[in-house]
Amino acid sequence: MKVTVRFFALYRQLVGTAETSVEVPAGATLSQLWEQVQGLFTGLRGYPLMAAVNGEQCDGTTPLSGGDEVAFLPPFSGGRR
Amino acid sequence: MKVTVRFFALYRQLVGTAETSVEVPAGATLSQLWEQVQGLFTGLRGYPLMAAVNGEQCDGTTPLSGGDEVAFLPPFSGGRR
Amino acid sequence: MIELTHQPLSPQALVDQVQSGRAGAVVTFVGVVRGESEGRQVLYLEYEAFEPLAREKLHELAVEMKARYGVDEVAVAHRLGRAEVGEVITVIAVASAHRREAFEACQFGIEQLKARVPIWKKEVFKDGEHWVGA
Amino acid sequence: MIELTHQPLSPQALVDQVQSGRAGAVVTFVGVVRGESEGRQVLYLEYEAFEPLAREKLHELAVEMKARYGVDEVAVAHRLGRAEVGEVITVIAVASAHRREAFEACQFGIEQLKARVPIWKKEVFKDGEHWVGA
Repeated sequence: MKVTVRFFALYRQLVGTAETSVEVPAGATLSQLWEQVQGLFTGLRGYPLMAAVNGEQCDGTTPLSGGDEVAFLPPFSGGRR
Repeated sequence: MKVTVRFFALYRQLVGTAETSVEVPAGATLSQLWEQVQGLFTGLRGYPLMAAVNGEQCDGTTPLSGGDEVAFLPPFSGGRR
Repeated sequence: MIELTHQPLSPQALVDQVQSGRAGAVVTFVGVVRGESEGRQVLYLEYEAFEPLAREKLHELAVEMKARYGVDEVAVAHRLGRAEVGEVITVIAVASAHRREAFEACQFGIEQLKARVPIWKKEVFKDGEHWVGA
Repeated sequence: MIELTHQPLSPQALVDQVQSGRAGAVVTFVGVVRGESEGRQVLYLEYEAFEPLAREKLHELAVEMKARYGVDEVAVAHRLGRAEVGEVITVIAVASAHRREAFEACQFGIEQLKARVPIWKKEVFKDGEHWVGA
Protein backbone atom coordinates (compact mmCIF):
# COMPACT_ATOMS: atom_id res chain seq x y z
CA MET A 1 0.00 0.00 0.00
CA LYS A 2 1.04 3.61 -0.52
CA VAL A 3 1.25 6.37 2.10
CA THR A 4 2.05 10.04 1.67
CA VAL A 5 4.96 11.26 3.74
CA ARG A 6 5.50 14.94 4.61
CA PHE A 7 8.62 16.57 5.99
CA PHE A 8 8.87 19.85 7.90
CA ALA A 9 11.61 22.34 8.71
CA LEU A 10 14.91 20.54 9.35
CA TYR A 11 13.64 17.25 7.92
CA ARG A 12 12.54 18.93 4.69
CA GLN A 13 16.02 20.44 4.43
CA LEU A 14 17.74 17.10 5.16
CA VAL A 15 15.72 15.08 2.65
CA GLY A 16 15.40 17.84 0.05
CA THR A 17 11.66 17.48 -0.46
CA ALA A 18 8.48 18.46 1.38
CA GLU A 19 6.45 15.45 0.37
CA THR A 20 6.90 12.00 -1.14
CA SER A 21 5.00 8.77 -1.58
CA VAL A 22 6.24 5.55 0.03
CA GLU A 23 5.17 1.95 -0.61
CA VAL A 24 4.89 0.00 2.66
CA PRO A 25 3.79 -3.60 3.41
CA ALA A 26 0.12 -3.99 4.38
CA GLY A 27 -0.28 -3.60 8.17
CA ALA A 28 2.99 -1.71 8.59
CA THR A 29 3.28 0.41 11.72
CA LEU A 30 4.44 4.00 12.01
CA SER A 31 7.78 2.74 13.45
CA GLN A 32 8.31 0.48 10.46
CA LEU A 33 7.61 3.37 8.09
CA TRP A 34 10.09 5.59 9.97
CA GLU A 35 12.81 2.94 9.65
CA GLN A 36 12.06 2.57 5.97
CA VAL A 37 12.15 6.36 5.47
CA GLN A 38 15.43 6.60 7.40
CA GLY A 39 16.78 3.96 4.99
CA LEU A 40 15.75 6.06 1.99
CA PHE A 41 16.92 9.36 3.50
CA THR A 42 19.96 8.59 5.60
CA GLY A 43 20.18 12.18 6.88
CA LEU A 44 17.22 11.35 9.14
CA ARG A 45 19.09 8.59 11.00
CA GLY A 46 19.53 9.22 14.71
CA TYR A 47 16.48 11.46 15.03
CA PRO A 48 13.65 10.35 17.34
CA LEU A 49 10.31 9.36 15.84
CA MET A 50 7.69 12.05 16.25
CA ALA A 51 4.86 12.03 13.76
CA ALA A 52 1.23 12.73 13.03
CA VAL A 53 -1.00 10.45 10.98
CA ASN A 54 -3.78 12.32 9.19
CA GLY A 55 -3.16 15.29 11.49
CA GLU A 56 -3.25 13.36 14.79
CA GLN A 57 -0.08 12.84 16.82
CA CYS A 58 0.59 9.07 17.02
CA ASP A 59 3.14 6.73 18.55
CA GLY A 60 5.22 4.13 16.75
CA THR A 61 2.83 1.22 17.32
CA THR A 62 0.09 2.87 15.24
CA PRO A 63 -0.87 0.70 12.24
CA LEU A 64 -1.02 2.49 8.90
CA SER A 65 -3.61 2.28 6.14
CA GLY A 66 -3.23 2.91 2.43
CA GLY A 67 -3.60 6.61 1.62
CA ASP A 68 -2.59 7.81 5.09
CA GLU A 69 -0.81 11.14 5.28
CA VAL A 70 2.14 10.86 7.65
CA ALA A 71 3.88 14.04 8.84
CA PHE A 72 7.32 13.55 10.37
CA LEU A 73 8.04 16.25 12.96
CA PRO A 74 11.54 17.37 13.94
CA PRO A 75 12.18 18.24 17.60
CA PHE A 76 10.20 21.40 18.43
CA SER A 77 11.81 24.78 18.92
CA GLY A 78 8.94 27.25 19.18
CA GLY A 79 8.90 30.18 21.56
CA ARG A 80 12.17 31.70 22.68
CA ARG A 81 15.00 29.62 24.13
CA MET B 1 11.51 72.70 70.15
CA LYS B 2 8.80 72.42 67.51
CA VAL B 3 8.50 69.79 64.76
CA THR B 4 5.96 69.55 61.96
CA VAL B 5 4.07 66.27 61.85
CA ARG B 6 2.31 64.99 58.71
CA PHE B 7 -0.24 62.21 58.46
CA PHE B 8 -1.13 60.17 55.37
CA ALA B 9 -4.06 58.02 54.27
CA LEU B 10 -5.47 56.05 57.23
CA TYR B 11 -3.58 58.15 59.79
CA ARG B 12 -4.94 61.38 58.34
CA GLN B 13 -8.42 59.90 58.60
CA LEU B 14 -7.86 58.71 62.19
CA VAL B 15 -6.46 62.02 63.47
CA GLY B 16 -8.65 64.26 61.31
CA THR B 17 -5.82 66.46 60.04
CA ALA B 18 -3.05 66.23 57.46
CA GLU B 19 -0.52 68.28 59.37
CA THR B 20 0.10 69.67 62.84
CA SER B 21 2.88 71.16 64.91
CA VAL B 22 4.14 69.38 68.03
CA GLU B 23 6.37 70.70 70.84
CA VAL B 24 8.96 68.10 71.90
CA PRO B 25 11.81 68.19 74.45
CA ALA B 26 15.22 69.06 72.99
CA GLY B 27 17.02 65.87 71.89
CA ALA B 28 13.80 63.85 71.63
CA THR B 29 13.96 60.78 69.36
CA LEU B 30 11.50 59.73 66.69
CA SER B 31 10.16 57.02 69.05
CA GLN B 32 9.52 59.57 71.76
CA LEU B 33 7.65 61.79 69.27
CA TRP B 34 5.53 58.83 68.13
CA GLU B 35 4.55 58.04 71.74
CA GLN B 36 3.68 61.67 72.31
CA VAL B 37 1.61 61.81 69.09
CA GLN B 38 -0.17 58.56 70.05
CA GLY B 39 -1.00 60.27 73.37
CA LEU B 40 -2.54 63.24 71.55
CA PHE B 41 -4.32 61.12 68.90
CA THR B 42 -5.37 57.92 70.61
CA GLY B 43 -6.65 56.42 67.35
CA LEU B 44 -3.01 55.84 66.38
CA ARG B 45 -2.32 53.55 69.35
CA GLY B 46 -1.36 50.01 68.40
CA TYR B 47 0.08 50.96 65.01
CA PRO B 48 3.79 50.29 64.35
CA LEU B 49 6.16 53.24 63.98
CA MET B 50 7.09 53.90 60.39
CA ALA B 51 8.19 57.40 59.52
CA ALA B 52 10.31 59.67 57.39
CA VAL B 53 12.19 62.67 58.74
CA ASN B 54 12.66 65.40 56.14
CA GLY B 55 11.80 62.87 53.45
CA GLU B 56 14.22 60.12 54.57
CA GLN B 57 12.92 56.92 56.11
CA CYS B 58 14.29 56.69 59.70
CA ASP B 59 14.08 54.34 62.65
CA GLY B 60 12.93 55.16 66.16
CA THR B 61 16.37 55.97 67.56
CA THR B 62 16.79 58.94 65.20
CA PRO B 63 17.23 62.21 67.19
CA LEU B 64 15.03 65.10 66.06
CA SER B 65 15.92 68.75 65.55
CA GLY B 66 13.70 71.82 65.75
CA GLY B 67 11.89 72.45 62.45
CA ASP B 68 12.08 68.81 61.29
CA GLU B 69 9.23 67.57 59.14
CA VAL B 70 8.13 64.14 60.31
CA ALA B 71 5.82 62.06 58.10
CA PHE B 72 4.09 59.15 59.83
CA LEU B 73 3.40 56.35 57.36
CA PRO B 74 0.61 53.78 57.78
CA PRO B 75 1.33 50.18 56.72
CA PHE B 76 1.72 50.14 52.93
CA SER B 77 -0.88 48.69 50.59
CA GLY B 78 0.27 49.59 47.08
CA GLY B 79 -0.03 47.28 44.11
CA ARG B 80 -2.75 44.68 44.09
CA ARG B 81 -3.27 42.24 46.95
CA MET C 1 12.25 53.78 34.52
CA ILE C 2 9.87 54.87 37.23
CA GLU C 3 6.43 56.37 36.96
CA LEU C 4 4.09 57.56 39.70
CA THR C 5 1.16 59.30 38.10
CA HIS C 6 -2.43 60.47 38.41
CA GLN C 7 -2.93 59.73 34.69
CA PRO C 8 -4.09 56.37 33.28
CA LEU C 9 -1.19 53.94 32.79
CA SER C 10 -0.36 52.29 29.48
CA PRO C 11 1.26 48.85 29.92
CA GLN C 12 2.31 48.91 26.27
CA ALA C 13 4.31 52.11 26.79
CA LEU C 14 6.32 50.44 29.55
CA VAL C 15 6.88 47.32 27.48
CA ASP C 16 8.17 49.49 24.62
CA GLN C 17 10.56 51.19 27.03
CA VAL C 18 12.19 48.00 28.28
CA GLN C 19 12.34 46.23 24.93
CA SER C 20 15.64 46.29 23.06
CA GLY C 21 17.43 44.21 20.45
CA ARG C 22 19.31 42.42 23.21
CA ALA C 23 16.31 41.23 25.18
CA GLY C 24 14.63 37.99 24.16
CA ALA C 25 12.05 37.93 26.95
CA VAL C 26 9.77 40.59 28.34
CA VAL C 27 7.63 39.66 31.36
CA THR C 28 4.98 42.10 32.47
CA PHE C 29 2.79 42.25 35.53
CA VAL C 30 -0.31 44.42 35.31
CA GLY C 31 -2.43 45.00 38.40
CA VAL C 32 -6.01 46.00 37.66
CA VAL C 33 -8.81 47.39 39.85
CA ARG C 34 -11.21 44.55 40.63
CA GLY C 35 -14.93 45.15 40.84
CA GLU C 36 -15.15 43.17 44.06
CA SER C 37 -13.32 42.99 47.39
CA GLU C 38 -14.12 40.37 50.00
CA GLY C 39 -17.58 39.93 48.56
CA ARG C 40 -18.45 43.65 48.40
CA GLN C 41 -18.94 45.56 45.17
CA VAL C 42 -16.20 48.15 44.70
CA LEU C 43 -17.17 51.53 43.17
CA TYR C 44 -13.61 52.77 42.75
CA LEU C 45 -10.25 52.90 44.51
CA GLU C 46 -8.15 55.82 45.62
CA TYR C 47 -4.38 55.64 45.83
CA GLU C 48 -2.21 58.04 47.80
CA ALA C 49 1.58 58.12 48.13
CA PHE C 50 4.19 59.92 50.16
CA GLU C 51 5.55 60.97 46.82
CA PRO C 52 9.24 61.86 47.25
CA LEU C 53 9.94 58.75 49.32
CA ALA C 54 7.76 56.56 47.07
CA ARG C 55 9.72 57.68 44.01
CA GLU C 56 13.01 56.99 45.78
CA LYS C 57 11.83 53.53 46.85
CA LEU C 58 10.58 52.67 43.36
CA HIS C 59 13.92 53.72 41.92
CA GLU C 60 15.82 51.65 44.50
CA LEU C 61 13.58 48.68 43.70
CA ALA C 62 14.26 48.91 39.95
CA VAL C 63 18.01 49.11 40.57
CA GLU C 64 17.84 46.12 42.91
CA MET C 65 15.82 44.04 40.43
CA LYS C 66 18.50 44.59 37.78
CA ALA C 67 21.39 43.84 40.14
CA ARG C 68 19.81 40.81 41.79
CA TYR C 69 18.55 39.04 38.67
CA GLY C 70 20.89 40.38 36.01
CA VAL C 71 18.03 41.53 33.81
CA ASP C 72 18.57 44.19 31.14
CA GLU C 73 15.78 46.70 31.71
CA VAL C 74 13.10 47.33 34.30
CA ALA C 75 10.14 49.71 34.32
CA VAL C 76 7.88 50.18 37.33
CA ALA C 77 4.77 52.34 37.35
CA HIS C 78 2.02 52.97 39.90
CA ARG C 79 -1.19 54.92 39.52
CA LEU C 80 -2.26 57.53 42.06
CA GLY C 81 -5.60 59.15 42.77
CA ARG C 82 -9.01 57.78 41.84
CA ALA C 83 -8.95 54.61 39.74
CA GLU C 84 -12.07 53.01 38.28
CA VAL C 85 -12.84 49.29 38.04
CA GLY C 86 -10.82 47.78 35.18
CA GLU C 87 -8.18 50.52 35.23
CA VAL C 88 -4.51 49.71 35.60
CA ILE C 89 -2.92 50.30 39.02
CA THR C 90 0.56 48.86 38.67
CA VAL C 91 2.79 47.86 35.79
CA ILE C 92 6.10 46.07 36.19
CA ALA C 93 7.92 45.25 32.96
CA VAL C 94 11.21 43.35 32.85
CA ALA C 95 13.33 42.66 29.78
CA SER C 96 16.03 40.04 29.84
CA ALA C 97 18.04 37.82 27.54
CA HIS C 98 16.43 34.79 29.20
CA ARG C 99 12.96 34.25 30.49
CA ARG C 100 13.58 32.67 33.89
CA GLU C 101 15.26 35.77 35.30
CA ALA C 102 12.58 37.97 33.78
CA PHE C 103 9.81 36.03 35.56
CA GLU C 104 11.71 35.98 38.85
CA ALA C 105 12.57 39.68 38.78
CA CYS C 106 9.00 40.65 37.89
CA GLN C 107 7.53 38.60 40.72
CA PHE C 108 10.11 39.96 43.19
CA GLY C 109 9.26 43.45 41.97
CA ILE C 110 5.55 43.31 42.70
CA GLU C 111 6.05 41.65 46.10
CA GLN C 112 8.60 44.24 47.15
CA LEU C 113 6.60 47.14 45.76
CA LYS C 114 3.78 46.20 48.11
CA ALA C 115 6.13 45.71 51.04
CA ARG C 116 8.30 48.78 50.89
CA VAL C 117 6.84 51.62 48.85
CA PRO C 118 4.74 54.17 50.79
CA ILE C 119 1.53 53.94 48.75
CA TRP C 120 -1.91 53.44 50.29
CA LYS C 121 -5.21 52.29 48.89
CA LYS C 122 -8.73 53.29 49.88
CA GLU C 123 -11.59 51.07 48.78
CA VAL C 124 -14.82 52.92 48.13
CA PHE C 125 -18.08 50.95 48.29
CA LYS C 126 -21.70 52.02 47.86
CA ASP C 127 -22.15 52.11 51.61
CA GLY C 128 -18.76 53.17 52.93
CA GLU C 129 -15.04 53.31 52.39
CA HIS C 130 -11.87 52.24 54.16
CA TRP C 131 -8.11 52.40 53.88
CA VAL C 132 -6.61 48.98 53.22
CA GLY C 133 -3.56 47.32 54.72
CA ALA C 134 -3.81 48.87 58.15
CA MET D 1 -7.78 32.41 22.77
CA ILE D 2 -5.25 31.06 20.32
CA GLU D 3 -3.42 32.79 17.51
CA LEU D 4 -0.96 31.38 15.00
CA THR D 5 -0.23 34.02 12.41
CA HIS D 6 2.12 35.34 9.75
CA GLN D 7 1.20 38.91 10.76
CA PRO D 8 3.01 40.95 13.46
CA LEU D 9 1.68 40.21 16.94
CA SER D 10 0.31 42.86 19.28
CA PRO D 11 0.87 41.99 22.96
CA GLN D 12 -1.61 44.72 23.95
CA ALA D 13 -4.38 43.07 21.92
CA LEU D 14 -3.91 39.83 23.86
CA VAL D 15 -3.82 41.64 27.19
CA ASP D 16 -7.08 43.39 26.29
CA GLN D 17 -8.64 40.02 25.47
CA VAL D 18 -7.86 38.42 28.81
CA GLN D 19 -8.64 41.44 30.97
CA SER D 20 -12.02 41.55 32.70
CA GLY D 21 -13.58 43.20 35.75
CA ARG D 22 -12.97 40.02 37.72
CA ALA D 23 -9.23 39.77 37.13
CA GLY D 24 -6.90 41.71 39.37
CA ALA D 25 -3.67 40.47 37.86
CA VAL D 26 -2.52 40.07 34.27
CA VAL D 27 0.87 38.48 33.68
CA THR D 28 2.28 38.54 30.16
CA PHE D 29 5.25 36.85 28.60
CA VAL D 30 6.51 38.31 25.34
CA GLY D 31 9.26 36.53 23.41
CA VAL D 32 11.20 38.78 21.06
CA VAL D 33 13.70 38.03 18.25
CA ARG D 34 17.19 38.68 19.58
CA GLY D 35 19.86 40.19 17.38
CA GLU D 36 22.40 37.61 18.54
CA SER D 37 22.55 33.85 18.99
CA GLU D 38 25.54 32.12 20.56
CA GLY D 39 27.75 35.04 19.64
CA ARG D 40 26.62 35.29 16.00
CA GLN D 41 24.68 38.22 14.58
CA VAL D 42 21.17 37.16 13.58
CA LEU D 43 19.70 38.70 10.41
CA TYR D 44 16.21 37.31 10.95
CA LEU D 45 14.34 34.20 12.03
CA GLU D 46 11.89 32.02 10.21
CA TYR D 47 9.16 30.08 12.00
CA GLU D 48 7.28 27.16 10.53
CA ALA D 49 4.47 25.10 12.06
CA PHE D 50 2.56 21.95 11.28
CA GLU D 51 -0.49 24.17 11.49
CA PRO D 52 -3.51 22.00 12.26
CA LEU D 53 -1.69 20.08 14.99
CA ALA D 54 -0.02 23.24 16.32
CA ARG D 55 -3.42 24.95 16.71
CA GLU D 56 -4.83 21.92 18.46
CA LYS D 57 -1.84 21.77 20.85
CA LEU D 58 -2.05 25.51 21.59
CA HIS D 59 -5.73 25.14 22.37
CA GLU D 60 -5.07 22.15 24.63
CA LEU D 61 -2.36 24.12 26.39
CA ALA D 62 -4.66 27.09 27.08
CA VAL D 63 -7.34 24.78 28.47
CA GLU D 64 -4.79 23.03 30.67
CA MET D 65 -3.39 26.33 32.00
CA LYS D 66 -6.87 27.37 33.12
CA ALA D 67 -7.70 24.01 34.68
CA ARG D 68 -4.36 23.53 36.40
CA TYR D 69 -3.96 27.00 37.91
CA GLY D 70 -7.56 28.14 38.18
CA VAL D 71 -6.87 31.34 36.25
CA ASP D 72 -9.71 33.23 34.55
CA GLU D 73 -8.47 33.83 31.02
CA VAL D 74 -5.55 32.74 28.87
CA ALA D 75 -4.38 33.90 25.45
CA VAL D 76 -1.51 32.27 23.56
CA ALA D 77 -0.12 33.54 20.28
CA HIS D 78 2.83 32.52 18.12
CA ARG D 79 4.22 34.20 15.03
CA LEU D 80 4.98 32.27 11.85
CA GLY D 81 7.12 33.09 8.83
CA ARG D 82 9.94 35.58 8.68
CA ALA D 83 10.43 37.66 11.84
CA GLU D 84 12.90 40.52 12.10
CA VAL D 85 15.10 41.37 15.09
CA GLY D 86 12.98 43.06 17.76
CA GLU D 87 9.72 41.58 16.49
CA VAL D 88 7.44 39.61 18.77
CA ILE D 89 7.45 35.81 18.43
CA THR D 90 5.30 34.60 21.29
CA VAL D 91 2.77 36.18 23.61
CA ILE D 92 1.23 34.42 26.58
CA ALA D 93 -1.22 36.49 28.62
CA VAL D 94 -2.90 35.21 31.77
CA ALA D 95 -5.57 36.99 33.80
CA SER D 96 -6.41 35.89 37.30
CA ALA D 97 -7.94 37.17 40.50
CA HIS D 98 -4.57 36.67 42.21
CA ARG D 99 -1.08 37.19 40.94
CA ARG D 100 0.68 34.02 42.09
CA GLU D 101 -1.42 31.75 39.87
CA ALA D 102 -1.05 34.17 36.98
CA PHE D 103 2.76 34.04 37.19
CA GLU D 104 2.79 30.25 37.56
CA ALA D 105 0.37 29.64 34.70
CA CYS D 106 2.27 32.00 32.39
CA GLN D 107 5.62 30.34 33.12
CA PHE D 108 4.10 26.87 32.66
CA GLY D 109 2.60 28.07 29.38
CA ILE D 110 5.84 29.15 27.76
CA GLU D 111 7.74 26.05 28.92
CA GLN D 112 5.04 23.74 27.59
CA LEU D 113 4.63 25.68 24.36
CA LYS D 114 8.26 24.99 23.58
CA ALA D 115 8.00 21.34 24.59
CA ARG D 116 4.86 20.22 22.84
CA VAL D 117 3.77 22.49 20.01
CA PRO D 118 5.06 21.56 16.52
CA ILE D 119 6.73 24.87 15.64
CA TRP D 120 10.28 25.17 14.31
CA LYS D 121 12.72 28.03 14.10
CA LYS D 122 15.38 28.74 11.49
CA GLU D 123 18.12 31.19 12.39
CA VAL D 124 19.46 33.14 9.43
CA PHE D 125 22.95 34.66 9.70
CA LYS D 126 25.02 36.66 7.25
CA ASP D 127 27.01 33.55 6.37
CA GLY D 128 24.50 30.74 6.70
CA GLU D 129 21.36 29.46 8.33
CA HIS D 130 20.21 26.50 10.38
CA TRP D 131 17.11 24.97 11.95
CA VAL D 132 17.24 25.11 15.73
CA GLY D 133 16.33 22.49 18.31
CA ALA D 134 17.36 19.47 16.32
